Amino acid sequence: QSSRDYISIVGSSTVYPFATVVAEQFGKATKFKTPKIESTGSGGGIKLFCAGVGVQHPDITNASRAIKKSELEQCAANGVKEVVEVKIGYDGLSIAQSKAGKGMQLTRKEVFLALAKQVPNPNGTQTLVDNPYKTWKDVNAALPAIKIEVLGPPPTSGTRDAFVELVMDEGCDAFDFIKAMKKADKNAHKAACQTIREDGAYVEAGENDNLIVQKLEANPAALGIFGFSFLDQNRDKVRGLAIEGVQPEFETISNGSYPVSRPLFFYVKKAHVAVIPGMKEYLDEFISKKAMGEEGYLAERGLIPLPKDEYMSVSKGVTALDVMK
Amino acid sequence: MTNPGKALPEGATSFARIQAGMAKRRAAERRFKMLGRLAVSVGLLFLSVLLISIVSKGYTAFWQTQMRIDVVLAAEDIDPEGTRNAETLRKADYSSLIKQSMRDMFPEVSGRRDKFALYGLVSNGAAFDLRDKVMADPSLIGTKVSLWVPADDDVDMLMKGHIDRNAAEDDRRIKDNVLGWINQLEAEDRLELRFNIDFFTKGDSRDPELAGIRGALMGTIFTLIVTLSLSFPLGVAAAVYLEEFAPKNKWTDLIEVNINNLAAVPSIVFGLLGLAVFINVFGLPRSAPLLGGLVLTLMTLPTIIIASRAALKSVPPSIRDAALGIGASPMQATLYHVIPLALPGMLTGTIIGMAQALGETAPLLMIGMVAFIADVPQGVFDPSTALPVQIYLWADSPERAYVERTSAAIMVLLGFLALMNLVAVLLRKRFERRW
Amino acid sequence: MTQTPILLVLLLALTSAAYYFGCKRAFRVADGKIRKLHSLPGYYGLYVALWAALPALLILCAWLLFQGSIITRMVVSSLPDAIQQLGPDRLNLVVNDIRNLVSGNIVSGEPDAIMLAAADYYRGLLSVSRNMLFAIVLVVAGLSGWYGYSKIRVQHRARNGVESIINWLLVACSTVAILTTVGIVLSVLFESIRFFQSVPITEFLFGLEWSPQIALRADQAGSSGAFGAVPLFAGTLLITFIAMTVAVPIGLMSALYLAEYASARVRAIAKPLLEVLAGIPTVVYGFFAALTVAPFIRESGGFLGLDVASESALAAGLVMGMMIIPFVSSLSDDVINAVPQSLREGAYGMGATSSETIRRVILPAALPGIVGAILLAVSRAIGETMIVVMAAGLASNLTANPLEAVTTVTVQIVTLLVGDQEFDSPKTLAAFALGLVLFVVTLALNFVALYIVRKYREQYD
Amino acid sequence: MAFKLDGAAGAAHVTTVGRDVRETVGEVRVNDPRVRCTDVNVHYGDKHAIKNISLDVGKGEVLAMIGPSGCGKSTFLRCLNRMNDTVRECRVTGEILLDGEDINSRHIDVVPLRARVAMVFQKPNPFPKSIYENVAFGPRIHGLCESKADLDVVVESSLRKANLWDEVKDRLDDVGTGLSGGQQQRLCIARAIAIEPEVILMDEPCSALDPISTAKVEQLIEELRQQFSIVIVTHSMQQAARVSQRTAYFHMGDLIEVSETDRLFIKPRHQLTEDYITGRFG
Amino acid sequence: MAFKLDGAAGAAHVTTVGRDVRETVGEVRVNDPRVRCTDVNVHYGDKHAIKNISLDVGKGEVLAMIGPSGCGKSTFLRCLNRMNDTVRECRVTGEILLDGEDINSRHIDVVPLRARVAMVFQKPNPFPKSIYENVAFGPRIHGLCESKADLDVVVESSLRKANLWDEVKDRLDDVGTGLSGGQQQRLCIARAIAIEPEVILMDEPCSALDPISTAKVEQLIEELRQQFSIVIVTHSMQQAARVSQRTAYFHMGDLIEVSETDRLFIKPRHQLTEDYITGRFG
Ligand SMILES: Nc1ncnc2c1ncn2[C@@H]1O[C@H](COP(=O)(O)OP(=O)(O)OP(=O)(O)O)[C@@H](O)[C@H]1O
Ligand SMILES: Nc1ncnc2c1ncn2[C@@H]1O[C@H](COP(=O)(O)OP(=O)(O)OP(=O)(O)O)[C@@H](O)[C@H]1O
Ligand SMILES: [Mg+2]
Ligand SMILES: [Mg+2]
Ligand SMILES: O=P([O-])([O-])[O-]
Repeated sequence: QSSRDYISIVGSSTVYPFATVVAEQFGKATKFKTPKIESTGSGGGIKLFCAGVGVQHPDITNASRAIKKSELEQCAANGVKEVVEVKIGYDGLSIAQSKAGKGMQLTRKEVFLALAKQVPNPNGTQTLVDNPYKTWKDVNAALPAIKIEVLGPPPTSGTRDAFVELVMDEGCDAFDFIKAMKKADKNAHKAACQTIREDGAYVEAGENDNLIVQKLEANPAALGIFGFSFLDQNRDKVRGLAIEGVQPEFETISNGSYPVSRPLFFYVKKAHVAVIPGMKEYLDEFISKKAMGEEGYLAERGLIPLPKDEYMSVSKGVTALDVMK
Repeated sequence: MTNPGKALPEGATSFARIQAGMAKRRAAERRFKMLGRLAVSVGLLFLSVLLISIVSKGYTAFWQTQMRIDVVLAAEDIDPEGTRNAETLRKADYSSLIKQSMRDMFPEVSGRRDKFALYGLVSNGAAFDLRDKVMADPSLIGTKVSLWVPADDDVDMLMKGHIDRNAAEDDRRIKDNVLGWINQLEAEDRLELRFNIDFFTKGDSRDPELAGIRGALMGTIFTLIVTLSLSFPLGVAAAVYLEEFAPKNKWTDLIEVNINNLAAVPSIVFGLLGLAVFINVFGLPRSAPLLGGLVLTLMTLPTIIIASRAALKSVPPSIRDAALGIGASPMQATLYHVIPLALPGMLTGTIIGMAQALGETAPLLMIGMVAFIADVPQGVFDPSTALPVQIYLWADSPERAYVERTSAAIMVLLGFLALMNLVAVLLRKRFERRW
Repeated sequence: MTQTPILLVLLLALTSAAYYFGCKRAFRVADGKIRKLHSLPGYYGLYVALWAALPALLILCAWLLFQGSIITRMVVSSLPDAIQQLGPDRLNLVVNDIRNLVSGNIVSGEPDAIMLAAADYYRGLLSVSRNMLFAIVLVVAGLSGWYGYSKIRVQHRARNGVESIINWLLVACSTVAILTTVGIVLSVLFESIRFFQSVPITEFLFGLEWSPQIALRADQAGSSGAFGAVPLFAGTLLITFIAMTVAVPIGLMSALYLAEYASARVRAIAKPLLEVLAGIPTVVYGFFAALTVAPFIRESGGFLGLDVASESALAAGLVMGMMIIPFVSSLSDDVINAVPQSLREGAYGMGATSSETIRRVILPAALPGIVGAILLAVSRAIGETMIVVMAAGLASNLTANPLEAVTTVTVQIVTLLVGDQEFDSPKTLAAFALGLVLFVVTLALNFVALYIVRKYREQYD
Repeated sequence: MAFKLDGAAGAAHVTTVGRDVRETVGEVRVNDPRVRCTDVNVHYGDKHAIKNISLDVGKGEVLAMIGPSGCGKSTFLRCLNRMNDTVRECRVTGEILLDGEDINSRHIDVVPLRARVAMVFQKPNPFPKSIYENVAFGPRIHGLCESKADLDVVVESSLRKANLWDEVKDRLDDVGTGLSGGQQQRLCIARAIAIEPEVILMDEPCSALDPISTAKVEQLIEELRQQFSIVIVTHSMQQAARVSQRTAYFHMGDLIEVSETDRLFIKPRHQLTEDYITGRFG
Repeated sequence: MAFKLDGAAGAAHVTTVGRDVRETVGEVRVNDPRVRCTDVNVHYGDKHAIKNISLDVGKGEVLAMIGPSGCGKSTFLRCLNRMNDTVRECRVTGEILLDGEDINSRHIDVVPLRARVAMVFQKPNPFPKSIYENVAFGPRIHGLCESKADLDVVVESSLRKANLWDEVKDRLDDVGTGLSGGQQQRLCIARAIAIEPEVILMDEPCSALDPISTAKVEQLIEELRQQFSIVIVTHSMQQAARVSQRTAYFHMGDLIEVSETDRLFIKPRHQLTEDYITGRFG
């Protein structure tokens, strides 16, 4: 092992574009070296992060979901006892379609009906049957008669978890009898709401959102699910679909009226803060107004900033290095 | 010959039969040759389609829109105490100087939002360019300088026609008022497409207009140097041993099967191996080209060994006999006669193996080379990425301007590949002969 | 560390000197009559050179391997007790700080006196160690070189000595493959075992459904999370098959055309060009497959009234086949080119057409090499990821229909490894299990292949 | 001797000029030629290996070619069925007529040509296939046999004619390259005669054969001559005398003399020929 | 004839039993053997190619081996410098002493053995390298020449001895495989004699040579015999008679008879030998 004089960051590919901007800014503006940021995925990042304390282990991990309890326990078992959680903002998930497509308004209930593996029996009885819907029109007569084809993240991805949680769960709770299951049988409820159909209507595309955008362009009938920043960058090619009547826009996501967005985090190994050169300064740069603030450069990159009071508490927590319990 | 046509029906001479069959065989021959030509053409056609699509998407990345701005370097803003101390100069707020100059150019712009958009016309890197300029020549302080700085990537995309000026306002990232400013800048000759030197001299950046390929290229070069200098000798040595010296028994069978099997191991598993063995056991530094080189060596080794063995197999035994028969040791026979004859095949294996190593991302993921690393690595121990990783990361970035840069990076990679192969191809030609 | 190159250069110089003097001495003991010697003088030179270099190199490597930890331990024991109590992890960070100080890097904060003292101590130890290393390595090289030198006699079997060392080096090189295998197995085995503790191995091996949708936990028996690997292997097989139906005919025909028909110029140009196909990053192929080929197939399928998924095994397989063309074409071209001309003449001399000569004489003669090339191509196809992710999707389907989406083992390994789920969930562990099973399966297939090739070869060799 | 010499060609044949080229003496032409070569030149790169040679091969004739090693016998022989096409740097000029048709002309297909004019090479070159397949190769590609039984018959009779049957009949599935040198040579002969060509070119077919096998091959040649023409390169003047009707003597790329075999050995017309056959040469 | 036969071996040598094995008649042993073989057997897989052969090669002697094609001459020859090691399925048993040392013993190093017992193969096999390099290879690896000039001398004299120098002196840089068949054969001879071995094994060295070259090679053999032992396989009984002191007749893997050459051809002791040399065999 040789010495290390730069910050080592691992983790989520979703947070990667934001963390790198901060790192670059930090590297250019200070005397410290630019941190090294690996894109390993949230799970892989946390695994590396939790492997132990010491120079050979990363200082920070990015995550597109909150760290799980079991992971935190694993961390502690490896000696990583003090972890600081930093919530950096929100990532809007947009459902989009090619500009050449017809365009439609969706509700979460409709999305649930279109994509769930099992849906309430269309004849009205309170049973679940295998999803019979072939076209959007089948789901809701007001929607166009195009084949249901949605390109979205695979089950291994956090984007998918977020989508399931924010859209499918909500959508399925629109049915009272399913909602009622929650109390009786939590798992059955979960299975009913969170299982996505596997008959080809939902296409598990890879994690490359650019590819989904381009596939949408080539196939006007299909819908795609991907991060807001890609929608923002490709407005000439794809359009976001309004959900519950709200268009995915910077403002709507940031003020919370657009329903589908998830928080992004990073986690800091407190033991490293004093000894790895530049850690403190990097944290300061990240939580500065200039970066994370409403008009900060992260927002410019498509990160939806935290509401003011949340921002204040995060920034206070980071300055004090409050560890997770 | 008493009964030449014994096997033939009465009256038919064998030549008549041959003649009768000729039309069919000639056709078969023509078909075969056509098929061959077709196969080569299909391969080449496919290659050219790929190349054309890459080049046509990527060539614009070699130019970059620059903007001329006039900045007043007021002493009180930069170095109020007049110490000319480097640290003071470094810490000064250059970006506000640039913002000021933008405001000076468009005094009519008001409102926070609009100002924000206005500042966005120049790249984030401009302030650092300015800083470097001032630090290099402090005498500039107190003057007004006119300098070319990179324009923002959106402006660049607009200038290159990747953003449609005529699209509805909602459909483009550049709004109408900004478009107006850009038009004005153009009219004042303040915008210009210039050769994008930064692309070749800088490391990675999250600002497309500042992003360069140098870091990844150096990383690739270091990695491949390690790979080549290990895998070629190792591969050839293993092949020579197995083919020429090893006793043929269960043990060598096992090695042979093993090697064939390693060729089928998904490349990411080699990454897992690198993580488990080289990092966790041997404590090699993560993200280092040395490590990448080692992992890619293990990955390419089967290719080189298999190709080399095939080449050695095809050297006729009479050559070995000839050498052995006058008292050459097996080692000498192999070294002087067999290896030179097998070298073309070995080089082919190396070319293909290295090409594969050059294009591989997955194993690097596990050993920390799929990363954002802004600094250009200086040696095999520095953290670095590699060209295919850079391509992969850029292809996954939201900013539109990375599309052309991705293709340009691919062009650089292919250029590197061509350069690397040139030597091997020339060598191979030299050693090729029929006997 | 930075002095190591200098030491290596010195050692190289010493080795060259050893070679020189070895040769000279050989001449001398033979009174200038080389033929009196058992081996060529160069072998005596090499013999002495190897004696000079190898022991010294071994010591050098061992030294460099252990120097760091020994010095670190010494420095640590010089630190105040309070710091020593920190426990290994923290200590490691302190040492990092010291090291940063030593190498003049930026450090985390203002260094205190203890740290500065430790850094000085560290620096001192480092230079002592370096000097000792220099001395020891050079002395050992000198001594052992002298030993080799002193052994030179007229009848000394220097060639045999050198050759047996080389032979052992070659053996060592070929065991790298075995070590790699061991390493791979070890690096996936433990996680695989953990996986099989939560998912029964039989379900994994024979399950017909792969759907890692919901993390599998004890309290979730009824969920649809399924870890049956059969569809993945079927998908791998399907895509590999499609790729090979593209790559083998095109590659082999190209090789035959280039080796037997094409003019030297065409061959000199076309062969390296085809080889470029192997070097294009797979992301490029992925984009090409997903955005050009797949829509094309879907549209032409729709035209024919076929129901084509927008992500199809066919698209991925076709493009993958293109990518591995050079594996078949270039390697086969080399072995075909090496078939002795007299065999061609034998066939031509009886009125065989070129194609008959190729098919009936050259192909069988070159078969072992060609089979090797094809096996290599198959292997590459099995291991390829990016194209499948981008063009064939990730949905597992147990189907033989190339127009449907399938997924492969390697794709699942990659997506499971880089995904978002917690790292001890069966989802992540499944990646390791998949790796292990794939490894075992291909190993078995390779044994079969070896057996078949052997059997087939016996007719010809 | 059964065939007549062409009157006109009875005298020395004057080759078209070329300072370093020697004129051929003797009967270059025959009355009823199967093969007629005129002014054939062969170059290997710079090396002028065959210089302006004109020569006929009669129907039903065995023509022997003798001459010191390296004089161009094999090269000339290989011109007759265009085997030199396969040597990259080899260039052949001049006219070679087979039954009146120029075999060097563009529209000639070498495949039936080589089936009619088959060749046994100087170095035995069996295919790395089974003995059976070696012999069956020709009949197979030319479609000479309808059935496996036919093929078996052809293979057996060819091997018998080449005097190899007894030695290999129990091991027809062994590879041809595992045979002894002489066995390989006989295998190559069997392979060539299996396609029943009209002209057979034999480049030292008996060099690796013991006297008995040699006698068998010579007997075979005698039999084949009834129907076909044979050109044989040999280093054994006895053999030339035994099997051939005419003999051609080559010397450093020149055709020095062509005569009826008896006459050439008894009363050579050219000094060089005489030197060679009396062993005074070199 | 200059050397004496070993008295004890004057009678028929009784080979160790083996029902299908024939006993050898004649002088198997000589007084002062360079090579002494006892009960040598060779198997190619199942095929028993050499059956219990005992035979001496005397110092300064030329031993000719004759016999029908495929009888095992080459195989036996290859035993003498362990070339059969390179054939995978080949198994050699029995004792072969070179100057009293068993060459099949474990601790023998085959490399110097083969430098002492060099071989010229039946099929010419020049390296695909330049003619010069072909000849220079042996002297190079055995360190026979101190300088390039020495090497040039050795190459030239070897090529001269093989009667090839005049033909190739201007093209020493051309590849050896581009030579004519006979030239290749002479090149291989030159390559072997360039290392000045003690025993030379020649497998039909003159099969592709014209009479003049043949005479030269025979003359070379006569010269070499002064210092070395030579074992030559030939199909030409005349040649055997011309060059050899003793002749061994092989038949289907058996050594039938070994006698002084003159005696063997004039008064063969074994019926099979007589049949063969009178051409009545087969
Ligand atoms: N590599 C081999 N594998 C199997 N059988 C072989 C092999 N080499 C030779 N034989 C067989 O062994 C016997 C003896 O072969 P050998 O080459 O010694 O004959 P030979 O006396 O040299 O004949 P020739 O005069 O034709 O060269 C032959 O029947 C031959 O077919
Ligand atoms: N492929 C070649 N490239 C260059 N020169 C060649 C080639 N083949 C033959 N030669 C040369 O052409 C001349 C004639 O060769 P050819 O093979 O015709 O001789 P030959 O009469 O058959 O001799 P031999 O009796 O030795 O077989 C020789 O000098 C030879 O070196
Ligand atoms: Mg010849
Ligand atoms: Mg033989
Ligand atoms: O890389 P992710 O964990 O954000 O999907």
